[in-house]
Amino acid sequence: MMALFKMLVFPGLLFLSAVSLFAEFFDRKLYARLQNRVGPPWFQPLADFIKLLGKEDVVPEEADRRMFDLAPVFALTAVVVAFLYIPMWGTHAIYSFSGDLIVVLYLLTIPTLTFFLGGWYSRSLFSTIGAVRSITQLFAYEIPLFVAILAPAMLANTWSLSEMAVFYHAHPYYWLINLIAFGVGLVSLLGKLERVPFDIPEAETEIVAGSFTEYSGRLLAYFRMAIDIEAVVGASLLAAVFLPFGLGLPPVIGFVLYLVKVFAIIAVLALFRTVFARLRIDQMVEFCWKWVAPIAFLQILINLVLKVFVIR
Amino acid sequence: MSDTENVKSKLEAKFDFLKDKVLLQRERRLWAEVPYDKFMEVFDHAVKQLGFAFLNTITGLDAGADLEYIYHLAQAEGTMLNLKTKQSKDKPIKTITGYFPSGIIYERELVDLLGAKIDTLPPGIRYPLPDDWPDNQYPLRKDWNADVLDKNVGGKMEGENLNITVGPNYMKEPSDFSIAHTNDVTIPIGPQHPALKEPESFSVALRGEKIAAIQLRLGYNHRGIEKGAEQRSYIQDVYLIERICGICSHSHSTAYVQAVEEIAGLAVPKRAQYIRTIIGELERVHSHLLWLGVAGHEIGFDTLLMYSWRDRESVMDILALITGNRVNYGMNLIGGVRRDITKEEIDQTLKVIDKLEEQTKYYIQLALEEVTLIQRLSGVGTLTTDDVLRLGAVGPTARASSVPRDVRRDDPYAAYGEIPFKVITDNHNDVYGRTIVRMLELMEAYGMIRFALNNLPDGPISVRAPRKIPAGEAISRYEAPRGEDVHYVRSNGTENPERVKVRAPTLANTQAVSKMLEDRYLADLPIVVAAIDPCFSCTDRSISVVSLDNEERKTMTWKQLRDYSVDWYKKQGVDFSKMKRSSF
Amino acid sequence: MKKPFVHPGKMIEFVLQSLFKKPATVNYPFEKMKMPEHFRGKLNFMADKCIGCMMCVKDCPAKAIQIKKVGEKRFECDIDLGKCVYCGQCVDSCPRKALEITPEFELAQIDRDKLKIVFHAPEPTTEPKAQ
Amino acid sequence: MKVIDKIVHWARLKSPWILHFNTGACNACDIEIIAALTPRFDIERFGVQLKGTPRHADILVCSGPVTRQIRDRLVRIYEQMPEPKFVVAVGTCATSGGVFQGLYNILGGIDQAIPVNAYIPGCPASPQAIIDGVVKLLKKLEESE
Repeated sequence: MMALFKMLVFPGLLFLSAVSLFAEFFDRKLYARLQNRVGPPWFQPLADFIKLLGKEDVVPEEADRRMFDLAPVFALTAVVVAFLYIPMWGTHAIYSFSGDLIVVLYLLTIPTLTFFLGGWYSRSLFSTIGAVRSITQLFAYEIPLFVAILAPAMLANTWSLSEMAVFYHAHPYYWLINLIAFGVGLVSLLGKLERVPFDIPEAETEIVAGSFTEYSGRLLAYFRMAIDIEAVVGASLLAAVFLPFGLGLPPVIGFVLYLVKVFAIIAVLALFRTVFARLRIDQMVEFCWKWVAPIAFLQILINLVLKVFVIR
Repeated sequence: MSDTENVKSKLEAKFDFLKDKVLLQRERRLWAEVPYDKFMEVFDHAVKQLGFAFLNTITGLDAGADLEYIYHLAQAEGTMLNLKTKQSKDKPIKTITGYFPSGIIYERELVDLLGAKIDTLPPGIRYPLPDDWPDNQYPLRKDWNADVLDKNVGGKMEGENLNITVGPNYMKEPSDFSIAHTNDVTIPIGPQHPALKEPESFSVALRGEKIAAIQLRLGYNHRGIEKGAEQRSYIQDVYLIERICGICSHSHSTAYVQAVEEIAGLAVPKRAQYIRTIIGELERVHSHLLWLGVAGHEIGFDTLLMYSWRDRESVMDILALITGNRVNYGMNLIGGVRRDITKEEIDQTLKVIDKLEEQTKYYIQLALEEVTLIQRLSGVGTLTTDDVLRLGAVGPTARASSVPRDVRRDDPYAAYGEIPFKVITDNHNDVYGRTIVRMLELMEAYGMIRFALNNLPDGPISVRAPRKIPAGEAISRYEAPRGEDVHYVRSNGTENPERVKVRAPTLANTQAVSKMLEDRYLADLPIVVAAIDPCFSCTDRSISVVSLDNEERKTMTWKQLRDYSVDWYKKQGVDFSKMKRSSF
Repeated sequence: MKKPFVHPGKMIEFVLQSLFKKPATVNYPFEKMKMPEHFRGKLNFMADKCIGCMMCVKDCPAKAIQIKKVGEKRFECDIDLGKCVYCGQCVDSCPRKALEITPEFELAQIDRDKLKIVFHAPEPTTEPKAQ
Repeated sequence: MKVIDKIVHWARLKSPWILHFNTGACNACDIEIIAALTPRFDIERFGVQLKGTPRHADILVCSGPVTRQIRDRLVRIYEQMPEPKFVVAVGTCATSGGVFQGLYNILGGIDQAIPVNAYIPGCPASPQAIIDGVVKLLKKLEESE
């Protein structure tokens, strides 16, 4: 019973949805304020979500009905499941096992794949181009992200997020070593969430709304929710991996600290999307492979050296 | 002897039948009527020997049994030669696209609106009339009546499943999109598309992310203003023509009233001239700030849109304060302006200008330094100086390719002869250069507004204009924010004009778009199109096709057309047979 | 081409300043906005001044104004706000200043017919116009 | 069930996403619509977002008289929008054809092609007037329930 509560209510689905909707509001409000305007009211993401649930679902005739319907549900499921393995406060996630880090990374790749599938099976031109761009972009940011997360895991000598938390709790200040990888993680997360400057797959002025062009109503609501949750889960992952400090605090303060970390990361992402122009797909891929990936490997090198000569 | 007189005497010396027939209307305006059998000779001489290297437009008129054509040619120094000729309605005239590739749209317009027959017009899609326009109906003919049209018929549906088709077969009409290779994906951009604030339709054949071919269908905004202007009085026309375009409304109405004033011989008071100039420059400020924001939006930089439009609001406030409306100011009147500028308004304007100048300096800094901005603008949409001269681009598009074409200096109107300013040029040849040109023009405009406000002459703001304008004709040029705007007006002594012809700057610039997009990415399309600051409501025409790849055209008719166009482009120095298929 | 000096995130400083400033947004429609005094909005017709010369009808570019004679020197005016382009030409054309332009701009309607407004002529019982 | 309906209705009023379509306008109304999105007026305060595709939109904001060439596109875009959907005609041209009435390529106001829920006259309708029109439409919807 408790497990079910944990999974569905707190800190599972319901809590996660609420935080995600608030995170979307936070992001949009901050974006608006950075642009010197007022921005949406606090309930805006919720209103958008409910409104979309209440709207007509239009499925294009040419679309593959089953894949078209399933893609958003897959996306939503994957991100919610991923959340269960991330420790929020303290050192333990709801579930954990010795390889959960890899599973989480894998689950976080699924939304991008569903964007591709959803776009591809819409059989619309803009959706198809958006879908192909999603996948192209995936290859650019995913490897740097994996490598960046590999670095702290190597240091902690484990593939489990919870065990990593234990390690960094035992060795405070070690997380400072991984700051370079944290930067790489932030950039990769921008790509994962398809935000400016990496919002190429849904570049409005080029391909309308990319993969989501044909989605409407309920299915669009699921997709939007999945992206919101992905943002929170991604930020939580970065917070857990790269900012593991203050883990021994009492639950309530620890929880607040966790939220502060997550929203700080979301704020940085919002700042990024305010001050940059969208790159082209070729520029994006070039940037990721020329700069981001080598920097991530540099971090690995540093950690290897430290591990061999200093930490043991 | 002035330059204009020089041209006149040269022309009269060369051709006997033009002896004492070249009319010098005023400084920089020459008119000559040539019988059609001699026309090409005179045209050739004017273009090749006398340096009339820019075709402003071609005006067509219905003259009973004949059609009258007026070719408006311009020299870099500002002199305009208007060559008139007449040809019977059922006899063809020769195309001049060999001299001016950009002339193709003006000729298409003659074909559609007047039923002119043009000898071997290069292939392309129709403009500016709808696809389902009935045959043999030419709206600009005097005996034509709109009653023949079915009130409830719109354009035909082209591409039934706009958003839900894959494959190159979408473009069923107006012309088969057969330039594209069969493996390409053809995507429609427009008429409703987030990158376009106005309806026009691009069909873009994509190979991977690269643009293989592009075709543009305009005319979604074609309303028939030129015909409407003939049916209304001069007073009503001021408001109708103002609404050709909401962004450069003052440009159009000023160009129009200037032409009418020239025919009527009205001496517009100095103060009115200055006020027109001030409004014109304020309009340039609002238009360039608007452009900066739109350009930012096209490359996903919405913050730039938000900030530049926030600052633009202060110009809008000033315009609303002075003219009484935010857009479509209604400031012009035949014979002057409708409202005076008061002392308080001057003070307030000066204050706003100072503030905007600060802000613009920041934007210039930003454009010079922000790395993602430079990445997206630099090297994109390249148009060399030669291309500009060949395709007849105008305004900031031309000036960013080192072509100092600016009517305000070359052919001053209103108070521009008395206000000091620099013509801004840049040698980047790309979208980045166009951004710099516009930003620096903003700085110039602030200076001009300040000068005009501080030196505003006293006196009346208008003279009384008659309702009936005496018979005559005039052509008026105006440097709109987007480039040169040309209005030709002919009057016949009644309350309604005989003919009003408008050549909007975007029409001249659309010619360059296909060229700029050659071998670029799809992602560059929005910004390249935005970079000419398009105003298709001004234009409502359609343009030609430039293709990178024309192998494997199968049908015979197309083969014919192809051979023709290959030859035709060869003459322009483009040889398709030597071009390689671009690969991604 | 010379590569310009680059500065990624040039705008960061500028946008962060905005966080501590009041937004540029006005609180319309909760607070009414004042348009400039001479803003061209809804037309107003003063029936007692009209002489029925029809100059306004003649010059209107949008056929938005109609003047009807309803009695001896009494004129009624129909203005279709859905056709009016708010140019103010009728005001300029009117020799007796019977038309004026007001800064009222909140003219939106759900019902198209409500945009057609009629200015009735003064009742004939009122004392015939002085002068 | 009643409560759910009420919640959905509330959400609908708070989240009107718009699609802007120019049916042959002179651009003046179009730039005023964009101006309504920018900091001075910022209609995101009311939850309005400008969307690029008809599938995402609730309100079709049209500007301009309907030209012959654009008419069928307008109808098709209207049909692509999911229910419930509303149409706002911005500007005098969209209301009646305005200054362009009687030109040969003009069919008249938006209501010549598709049903219109609110009219915002003005040439162009200023951003304030557009906000006023949208608010009036939302009020009307609020009452209709």
